[in-house]
Parts: sequence; C-alpha cells; structure tokens
Amino acid sequence: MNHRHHGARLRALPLLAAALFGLAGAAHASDNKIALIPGGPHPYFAPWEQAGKDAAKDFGIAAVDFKVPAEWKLNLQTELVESLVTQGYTAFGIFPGDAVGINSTVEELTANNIPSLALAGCAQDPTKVSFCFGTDVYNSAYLGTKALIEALGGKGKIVHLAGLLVDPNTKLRMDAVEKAASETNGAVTVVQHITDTDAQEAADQKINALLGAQKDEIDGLISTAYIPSVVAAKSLRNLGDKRIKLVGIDDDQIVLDAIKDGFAAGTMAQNPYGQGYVGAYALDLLASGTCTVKADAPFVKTPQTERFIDSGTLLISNANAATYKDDLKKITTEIQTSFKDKYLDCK
Amino acid sequence: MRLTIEGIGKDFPGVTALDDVSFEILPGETHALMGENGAGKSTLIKIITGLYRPDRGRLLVDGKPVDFTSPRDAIAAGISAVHQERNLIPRFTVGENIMIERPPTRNGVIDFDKVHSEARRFLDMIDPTIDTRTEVRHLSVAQMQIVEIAKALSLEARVLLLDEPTASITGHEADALFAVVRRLRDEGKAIVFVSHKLEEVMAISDRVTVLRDGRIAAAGQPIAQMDRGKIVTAMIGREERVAEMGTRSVDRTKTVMEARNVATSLGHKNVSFQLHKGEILGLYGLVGAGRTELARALIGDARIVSGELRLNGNPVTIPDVPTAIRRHRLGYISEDRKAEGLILTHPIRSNIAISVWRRIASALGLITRADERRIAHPLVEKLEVKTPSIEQAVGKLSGGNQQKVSIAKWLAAGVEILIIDEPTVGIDIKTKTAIHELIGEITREGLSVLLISSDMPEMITLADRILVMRDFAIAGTIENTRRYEPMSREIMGLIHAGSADAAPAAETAHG
Amino acid sequence: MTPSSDSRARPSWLAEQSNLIGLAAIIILFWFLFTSLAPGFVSSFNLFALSRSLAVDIVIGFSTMVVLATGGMNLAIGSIGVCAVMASGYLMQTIGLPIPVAMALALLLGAFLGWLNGFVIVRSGVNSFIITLASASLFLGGMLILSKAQTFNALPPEIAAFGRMRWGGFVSPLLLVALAIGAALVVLFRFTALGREILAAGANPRAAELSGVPVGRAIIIAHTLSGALAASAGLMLVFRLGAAMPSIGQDWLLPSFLAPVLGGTLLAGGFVSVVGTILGALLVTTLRSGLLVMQIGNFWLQLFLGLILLAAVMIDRYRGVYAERRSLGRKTNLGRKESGRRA
Amino acid sequence: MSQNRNLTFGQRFLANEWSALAVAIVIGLVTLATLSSAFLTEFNLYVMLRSFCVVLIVAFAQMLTLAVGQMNLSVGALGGLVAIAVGGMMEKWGFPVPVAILCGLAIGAGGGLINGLLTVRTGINGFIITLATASAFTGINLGITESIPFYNLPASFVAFGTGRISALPYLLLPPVLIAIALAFFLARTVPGRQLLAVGGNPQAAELSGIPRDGVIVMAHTLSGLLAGAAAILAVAQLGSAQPSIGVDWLLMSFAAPIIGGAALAGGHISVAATALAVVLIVIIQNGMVLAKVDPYWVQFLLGALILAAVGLNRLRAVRAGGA
Repeated sequence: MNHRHHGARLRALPLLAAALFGLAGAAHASDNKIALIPGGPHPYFAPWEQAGKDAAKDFGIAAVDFKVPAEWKLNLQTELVESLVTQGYTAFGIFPGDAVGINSTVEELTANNIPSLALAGCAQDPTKVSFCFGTDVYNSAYLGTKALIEALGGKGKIVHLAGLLVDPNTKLRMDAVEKAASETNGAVTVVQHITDTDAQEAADQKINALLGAQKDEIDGLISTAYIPSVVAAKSLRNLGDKRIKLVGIDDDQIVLDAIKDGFAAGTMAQNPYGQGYVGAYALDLLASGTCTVKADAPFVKTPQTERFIDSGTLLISNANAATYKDDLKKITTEIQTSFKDKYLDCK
Repeated sequence: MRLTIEGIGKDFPGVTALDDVSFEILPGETHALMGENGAGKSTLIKIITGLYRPDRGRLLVDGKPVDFTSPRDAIAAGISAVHQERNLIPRFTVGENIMIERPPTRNGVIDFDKVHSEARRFLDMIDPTIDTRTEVRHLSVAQMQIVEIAKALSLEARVLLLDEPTASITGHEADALFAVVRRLRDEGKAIVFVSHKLEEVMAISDRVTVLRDGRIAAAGQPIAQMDRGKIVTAMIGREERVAEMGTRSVDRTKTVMEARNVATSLGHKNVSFQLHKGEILGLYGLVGAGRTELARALIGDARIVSGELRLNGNPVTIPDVPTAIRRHRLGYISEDRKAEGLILTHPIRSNIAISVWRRIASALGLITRADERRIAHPLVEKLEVKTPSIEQAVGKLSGGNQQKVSIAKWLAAGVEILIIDEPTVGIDIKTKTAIHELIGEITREGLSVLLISSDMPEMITLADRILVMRDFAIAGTIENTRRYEPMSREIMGLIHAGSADAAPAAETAHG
Repeated sequence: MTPSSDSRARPSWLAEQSNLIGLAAIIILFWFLFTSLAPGFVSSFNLFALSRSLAVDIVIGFSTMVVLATGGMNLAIGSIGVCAVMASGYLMQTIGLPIPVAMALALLLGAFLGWLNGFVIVRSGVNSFIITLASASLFLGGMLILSKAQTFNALPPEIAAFGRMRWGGFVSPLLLVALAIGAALVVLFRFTALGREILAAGANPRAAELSGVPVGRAIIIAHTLSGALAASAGLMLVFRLGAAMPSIGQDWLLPSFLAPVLGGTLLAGGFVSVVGTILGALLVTTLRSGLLVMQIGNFWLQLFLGLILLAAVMIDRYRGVYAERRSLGRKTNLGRKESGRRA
Repeated sequence: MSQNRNLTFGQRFLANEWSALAVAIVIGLVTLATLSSAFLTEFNLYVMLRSFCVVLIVAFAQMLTLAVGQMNLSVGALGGLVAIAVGGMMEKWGFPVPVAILCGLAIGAGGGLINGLLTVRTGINGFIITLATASAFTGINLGITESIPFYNLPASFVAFGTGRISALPYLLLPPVLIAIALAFFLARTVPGRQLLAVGGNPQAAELSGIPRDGVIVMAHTLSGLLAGAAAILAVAQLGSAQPSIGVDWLLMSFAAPIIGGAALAGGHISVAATALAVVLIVIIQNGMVLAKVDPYWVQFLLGALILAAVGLNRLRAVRAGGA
C-alpha cells in the first residue's frame, strides 16, 4: 500500500500561498498575538501552522501561533485557551472541541474584549464568536451524499460512517445524509450510521466488521470524517471491491490514490489552509479594534449558526484530482481579497 | 547438622516475644519444644525458618553463624518446617504442592509424571490413600495437614521442624507420622517437634526444651530425666496454676441465657445450656469442636435453624450482630483481636465508643470527640489501660492492654452477657492474671460471661461451670471444683470419650 | 502512666498533620515559582479559571474519597456524573422543570446509581472494583441509549450566567459550593455516628460488624454519597459549560484518585482527609494551569502528573515507615520488606 | 464432608466454567449464521479473526497481573508508548523491522519491570502505582509525538497487518503462538507455576522458598511485554503508529479475563477461558454490526456481560460452598 507522507505536500502548499499573497501583505503592522487552536491533534489541521506563519508575514502580525491541545478533549482545549489569555494572546481562531461546550469559554473571551472566530467547524448558536469560517458540515455531508447517490445511479443502500458520537456536528451530518437520501423518494436508503470511528483502532474494527457482515447488501459508503474515509478506502482496496462506491472527506493521499484507482468515487475537499490564513487575517483586523463585523454582512445561515462564511468545499473526483489544489487556492484568494469589504466595517 | 540457637531475642510492639533463648539441636535426635500459648514457640520457629529475623543473638549451623533473610535461605541451609498455618496452594494438585520447592524438570519443563511419582513416595510414608492428582482445595483439613508433612519430608532437610503436626489428624495418622519421625532420626536428621500434647512428647522425644514467657525454662533436658510433672512445672512456672479468685456469688435462680436443642447453620446439633446471672460459664473443647462457631450463632452472625434461644426467659431470634448488641445487650470478644476484635489504626477513644456511637449521637446523628472521651476515659482509668493518651492508636498497645480496651468497649455498650473467646491468647503471664481478675470483677457487677478457652488452667481458674464441646455438640457439663488434676482429667475424659487417660495438656488455639 | 484525654497533648498531632503541611508547602512553592516566572499566572482571569476547575476537581476527589474510606473503589463516578448531567439537561430543556427541581432530581439520580453500586457490592460480596467497572459501562451505555448522545444546549440562561459569575473579581461561586461540600464532609467524618461507622467499616469490616456497626449499610451509604457527589461534580460542569453534554466525565478516573491519594487518604480504607483532598486537588490544578501558562505543559503535562503522583505516594510511604520505625522500633513486616528487597 | 463428593463436584464445577462460555459462543454462532448469510462469509470470518488478535494479547497482559493478585492499569498507556516507539524507530530512524520490534518489546517489558519494581519495593497498592505510571507513559507518548502519528512504515510490515490466507489473517499467528506459549509457560515451567503459586497463596509460596517479590515483578514485566506485543500488532493492523493506540484497552483488558473466570484475588486464571471470552466479545461486537443494533448498546452490553459472568461465578462458588 502506498504511504506517502502527505505532510510533505502540505508543507509545500504555503510556498505557493506565500507567492500568491506576497503582494497583499504588509498593509499594516500590528502587535496582536493570535492563536489558532484545533480541537485536538488531527492531521486535518496541519496546514494551519504554515497558514499562520504566512499570515503573520503577509499582514505584519506580531504572532500567529498554532497551539494544539494534547488530546481531543474539550476541557484540555478550554484550559489551553485560558492559559493563552493569561500569556497575552489577543485573538483566537478556534475549532470548537465541542460546538456547544466551547461557548462558555468564548463568552469569557468576549467579556475580556478578546475576539474569536470559529474556524473549520462552527459553534452552536447562540454564540459570541464573531462568525464561523469553515466548512459547512451539513452542506458538505449533503453534497457528498448527493455525489454518492449520483455515482450509484440514483438508487441503492448506503451506510454513513461518522465521527464522534458525542460531537453535535455528527448529528448534523447524519441529518444531512438522511435528507439527501430522502430526496430520492426511497430509491436510496440509509441502512445504518456507524459512529465513533474517529479513532484509528475503532474505525478499523467497525468498518471491517461492516464490510465483513454486509458487503453484499450495501452499495455505497458516505464518510463524513477524516479517519473513516482513510480506513474505508484502505479496506475497499484490501477487499478488492470496486462495486461499493465510497465518497469520503478530506484529501488524504490514501483517499486520493483510491479515487485514482477506482476504489472511491470521490472525496469532499475542505480548505484548511484558507481557514487558517483568512481566519488570522480577520482576527487581526478585529483585534486591532479597527474593524467590527458588519451587521448586515451576507452571512450564510446553517442549522448551527446564522453567521457562517463558507471556506469552500468541493468534490474531488477523478476529473479534477490533479487540479483541485489550484481551485482551492483560487477560492482562498477570492475570500481574502473581498473579505474586508464584504463582512467588516472598518474605520 | 547441628543447629545452635544462641541468645536469640525478638521484640514486637509492646511485647518481648523472645529473650535470650539458647539451646542446641543435634543430629539424630527428636527435640521437643514446649510451652504455653504465647510462650514464643512459633516466633522461634519463624526465626529458625527465616521468616523473621532476630533482634538479638544468632543462629549457628555446625558452628558457623548464619543469617537467614528469607525462607529460601533456611531451606537452602537444610532446614524445613511444617507451620501451623495452612501453607498449600489451593488450586494446585497434592503432588505439585509437595514438590513445589524443587519440581523435577526435563529440559526446563516440569515433568509432572515425575512430580506425582516423587510426591507419592513421600505421601506413602504417612497416608497412601490420598491421590496426588487431587487439587488441594478439595481435601479435608486433616488431609491437608498430611500433605504439609509430606511436603516437608520431600525437602529431605537435615533439620525438620514440625509445629503442632498432629493438631488435626487422627491417631492412626499420627502413629504413621511418628514412625517416619523415628526413621528420619535414625537416619541422622534433627527433628524439632512442637506440641502441646504431653503424651506425644514423652513418647517420641529424646530431649525437651521448654519456653515460658519468651525465656528458656528448661534447655535440652533428656526426656528420661523428665516426667510429666516436671515439664508442666517448667511450662507454667509453678506446680499448680489455679489462682485464687475473689469470691463471687452466682444467682442460679436467674437464667439470663438459655439454649434449648439449638441447631445452627454452621452444623451444631442439640445444643442446650443455661447461663445464670453473674456466672462465668466455661466452654471447653478441642480445635474444631465448634465453640467459636457457637458464639457466632448466639450473636446473630450465623443462623439458628432449629431449637430455641431464650434471653431472660423470652424466646428471641437475633437477625444480626447490631441487634444482639442494642436490643439484647449481648457482646462478643473475638479470639483474633487483630482481624475481628479491634480497629488497630484507630485510637483507643473510638475503639471503646464504637458500640455506643448510635446511642450517644444527638438527634441529628452528631457526636464530638469529647462525647466519646466522656465514655471512654473513665473505663480506661478503671481498667488501668497503660497508654500515654486515650488518642493512642490501639495497634500500638500491648496485647494485654488491647484486651482491656476490648472489654472496655463492651462495658461501655452496657452489655449484660459477654462471650469472651480466648481472652488471654498472646498475652504474657502477669497481664493474664490482671485480665482474669478483670473478668471476675465484671461478673461481680452483674455481667454474665460465656468463656471460651483452650487454656485449661485459665478455665479452671475462672469458670463456675464448664461445658465441654465435641463435634459441634455438648459432650457434658461439669461443676468446677477448682482442683486442677481431677478437673482436667474429667474434661479430657469427656473430650476423648473412651480414652479417659488423656493428658491434661492445654490445647492449642485455632491454627 | 495515666491516660490523658487532652487531644492537644497527643505527641503525634503534628506528625499527623505533617502530610498536609508538606503538601501545602509544595503548593506554596509552586505558586511562588509560577508567579515569578509567569506573571499572568495570578491575573484575575487565570485565578478565576483556576478556581472553577479547582471546584470540579475537589468534588470529583471527594466522590472517590468517600468510597476509599470504606476500603473500596468507585470506577463509575464519571459515568454517574454524566448520567446526572444528561438527566438535568433533559429535565430543564425538554420537560422544562425549574432549575432547582431539575438539579435536585439529577442529584437524586446520581445518589440512586451510587446506591445501586453499593447494594450490588454488599449483596454479591464481589469486589467493588469489578462491580463498578461493569456498572461504569452499563450506566454510560444506558445514558447513550436513552439520550442518543444529544447535547442539551438550550438550557435556561441563568445556568451559564451562574457559571460565569465572579465573586471578588476572581472567585467562582462554584468553588464555594465545593468548599461547603468539604465542610459538610468534615462534619460527617468527624462529628457523626454515620461517618465513624463508614471509617470503621473501612478499617476493619469484621471488627466493626462484631462491634455492632451495620457494615453493609455503611458501605451502601458511602456509595450513595459517592454517586451524589459525582452528580454534583457533573452539575458543576453543566454550570460551567452552560450545556449538558454526553462527553462529560469520561476522563475523571485519574483526577478522582489524584486528589484524595495526594491528600493522604488511604486505599486500604479507614482514614480520610478532607482538607488533604482539597489540597491535593489544588496541587493538581496549580500544576496543570502553571505548566500551561509557562508553555511547558500541554503535551508533557500528563507525564508530570504521573510523576507527581508517584513521588507523593512514595514520600508518604517512606515518611510513614520512618515514623513507625521511630515509635515502634523495628517492625516485623518492615524486616520482611527488607529481606524481600535483598532477595 | 466426604472427599469424593467434593471432587466430583469440583470436576463438574470446572466443566461448568468452560461450558458456559462455550455454550454462549455456540449459541451466538448459530444464531448469527441463521440470521445473516453474510456472517459465515470468508471476509467476515477474516474480519472477526483480525479484530480478535490485539484484544486477546491485551487480555493476556492483564491476566498475568491478575494471576498474582495485582492489576495493571497501564496496559493501554504502555501499549501506546510502544506503538509510537516502534513507529518512530521505523519511520524516523529507519530501523529494520525486526530490530524495531525487539526494541518495542523491550520497552514494553521495561515499563512492566518499572511497574513491578515500584509495586514491590514501595509496598504501595499496584492500582495506584500503575495509575501513576499510566499517566507518565501517556505523557511521554504525547510529549514525543505531540499526538501526530507515524504513517510511513515499511511496506512489508504493513502488508503483514492486512495479509491473509483465505479467512486467516497473518495477524492471527502471533496471538496463537503467544497463547500456546503462555499456556505452556503457566502449566509446565517452574516460573509459570511459581507465578500461579504466589497468586494462589502468597504466604505459602514464600514459605516454600518461592521469591514472592521476584515473581510479582516477573508478572508485571511479562504483562508489559505482552502489552508491547499487542501494540506492535495494532500498529501492523492499522498500518500506522497512532499515539491513541491503547486508550480504550482498559475495560476490555479486565473484561475478558474476568468473564473467563479470573478472580481479582489472584491464583486462578485460564488462558483458554480468557481466549474464549475474547471470542465471545468479538462475536457479540460483530453480531451487533450485523444486526444493525444501535451503536449505543455496545457499551451497555459489555458491562452487562461482565456482571453476568461475575454473577454466574459467584453463584457457582456459593453452591460449591454449600455442598
């Protein structure tokens, strides 16, 4: 099996980004210290580190640091945030370890005049984050399922592989999958949601058990989390089964290879680099006090929040596997250049 | 091999178990080691077998000093022992237990055929009927004892210590054991034989050493020069040991406790007796006769399945121990102070007040330490418990003072009937007398006592009447004349119904 | 020698407290260290955050402590805590009960689950470790089945407001709740018959039984109390998060043992230290916060906590051995220990 | 109290201990096979056997400490540490696979040795010691990796983790060998018997000249070694060295030996019964996916299974005691 280190690829990306945004930088310099905090250690967030460094350089920010909680636990995240406030950080881009649970921490940040954004994933309304900038999980799951249904030719039985059961986003994704399926008027049925597949061991056990038990009964797999996408792609390859269609999420090399070799129909790409880069840019403006969020900004409404900005989602399939990175870059540039005018009131 | 014990001393918290003990064990002899309960025999054996290290003195093997830091060292030096405690692995077979120290192996793998054939060899010396492939947990107590002896034999040690080897085996098995002991002696081994049974000692020993109160009372005397009287004198320190107690009046018209044909879930049958007000009723019997078990049934810790228990004339059913204490004013002092009697890590204060916490608590369930002290302090003074403070942890007191705390606990509870199980086990002679006087004293104040003891002199000193138990039933009741010789003869007669010439030896406590 | 009933005359009083004094000294040392190296450590923001996590850690510690008193363990406190959390969420959000009623019912549920543990342990005679290991799984599974792992996030706003409330600029009222619970436990273990019975049952169950202590009842009550305390800790987190989440309680095992064991409560039963548990929790919270603020923490934090726990129990052990040796001379099992070491 | 009656009862008792598990397994197999045609397919059998491997060794790791009346809360933490150590050695340092595996096993054994020495030397309850070392091992794991897995493992190693001959995964080989070796060790070798002797009656073992402390240290060391072996297998199975390996081992590690009849007090364990218990757990997990049972029930049923097993054993003990 091919195990190229996707980190190398992720590290190459910022160079391109730096070249792209080189001219946009140095508009102003600020003393802000911005922290970008994922929910826990996860390969998805790796591009944030470089995105932060690039943003600091391009926009003249004192520091944009990538700080990872030791484990994927809300209390570790909130303790990390609290300690960073103590260390003088002035703005936070947070992937909520828990969409609801993060709000009490955010409220405290707001009370201390520290702006925060939800990055990559949203906080559940009512929330005090300025806005949510990320992948619309509901929409992404919905589009992914639509793509899967298309690949299946409009009918069949599908299984949903989801992440942590206790994460409220998982519930949203389950609803989105159900909704996409229900729009086929019964031609496509969701046989089962398999949850808690975010840990490698659990994913391996559960997905293989599923394939072992029901591989002849199911026609498609929709995965809405990183790990199960990788594991499902591996298992299908291991099984040598090209009948079952898989639509995954994120662009792990294993998933991309599976698309290339026909073991997966596609995967929903997200835009982590753009989230980190534009997020840091927006936080800098907000924390400097020069800008506030526009009251009538053209936010998207999602089931989670009324103030959502899409960082871009697109389906990677065999057709665009070679070019999707450029597409994402274009999206990032577009969002960043128009961001100030579109969403902010600045002095 | 010559084993020399030279000036050995050993201290435990609050008590000197051994002091300046010296004697010699020679090859080709059976050496009896005698002494009362608490005289220090077991401690000495534990030192010789490497389980304890002496605080003073030393051991010499063939004239060379040795320092055993673990039983392994002792075994390596050629010393093995049958201890009083059961020392078998329950889920291992008889054969493996016997050969556990050095199982025969072939290419590093245990050769179980050889294990069993070797074990068979040693087991056959005593009892050929036990199957070496049975798991030990399925054996009876007597069979386990035999396995233990076979195990000690298997070590083919040059010094073999037998600590009460006959405590729970039949006469027939004992005879087989003695034959083996004689043979080993004739082969030049040294046998140390610890027993309470005088006739056994007289029959098989060559020399005898007697311990009293942790000191040597007779060292290596040839048995030919001793007679039973001399040994008893050495053991107890005087010829007749029945101390005079102050006079007590027992009102035989008032029966406080009466059992009528009681049978229990523990296996007692047809137990009947009466305990009168102010009386000390002795309960004598061998280990395993069911005395402690009867006490447990009486206080509600085991069930009475048929018959009737009456307290002050009223039939009662006691569901559990707290009810026995609170409603029926019935208390029990266990023979095992450490495991069942006292909470060693807690202070004297709360050990005494434990039985009255509920009573002295306010409506809200509140108690202060002062409340407890008010209860405990007068009793500590009255019973002359020797302690720097009432807050002292009970575990730091001597055995005698611990026993006083136990009694104080029941006085605090205001019990009317107290069952005392082996009151002076592990307590030195001087304190023993004080405890005896204390028991006499509390009955003068109106308490009634059911006294369980394996210590014949203690029984004859204290009891007004003596119930003799055998096989979970009452074998008979004897009025105490306080004359030691005829009393002990009569009691032993009841115990060994049919063999009336049984020796007046004090029985061992539960092993 | 005459017995003295004046407790102040006890020679061992200072020795008895030396563990607590030592613990307090270590805590002061760390505070000094963190304050001088990272001034932000004593900012009112950090102190507030610290006081709030401390409150939860203390109550979690208490929950384990009351069961340790009986010589048992309760591995189910995280599961009981989350059951109470989800019950309170359901009662407030779905049923719409007033906050105090919902909280009281959630506490009752916690107490009931604890009682269930105690009842099964006493009736079956099976080790509390196994029973609570199994019941932890049962309770958590039951909660997930009933709640479908749905977070309750539309709780009355007063909940979150209380969680954010600050007294004196940097003290969370939750900490006062925790300390009040501590005071109640001091009263229980020092001034009530029940508390003494629990300790006696833990120190020597057989002796306690024969002295008339209803040991089974004491164990059941201790577990019931443990359940109620676990529920309290869970509810404190509901206040703090403003939501009832099914992920609460899943990492309580280590902190629940850290606080009481650091504070000198014995695993063998029969002794508890309420103040010690509070100090133990304070040490843990201080270290966690301090190491994070000094930017050492995060990934290495777990290692430090493990090493601190090891060091604490070992120091305690050798202190105890030393004290015993001084007062008793050589003790038997000490000699055995030494021989074992040489073997 | 006739010896013979006890004996036959004892034999029945022993037979029972096996039969309950075996019967449960057979019922499970038959039910699932009838309910779903997919159950007995080659791939499903492969999947079940594959998930059996790691769990079995983890259960053995705990079983050995239970044998001497100890417990090891650090199995998972130690497993995680070994997993990332092996992964790191192969990816970062380019160690050959066998060398990395040996080093990983050595780390596992070393961790167990530390547990054992600390327990024996300090005389502190093994629960607290291993709780503390578990935290320390996890801390080292997180500190080294910052929770980032090692993905680039040698192809041959990863291939071993996924390869199979019809329904038999290559992965099954190590656990089967370990089970046989362990059964042999406990039944026929001197240290193995000493281990059981110390668990059965520590005082007796010591009086019989068995170095009790040494045996306890040995049990912990072997436990650590097995935790390491399980971790290496998990790495092969997953194809990457995840720092999260082991985080959910704890419950399972106790569940299997206890369902297999092990007593916490020590001295009574069974390799075969523990293996059967793991088989039962795997069948139940597989069956739940097959029957599309709500995922929430997994947790619940595992708890119920432990209680049922303990209850059954208790009942038998009570009945045996009454006889």
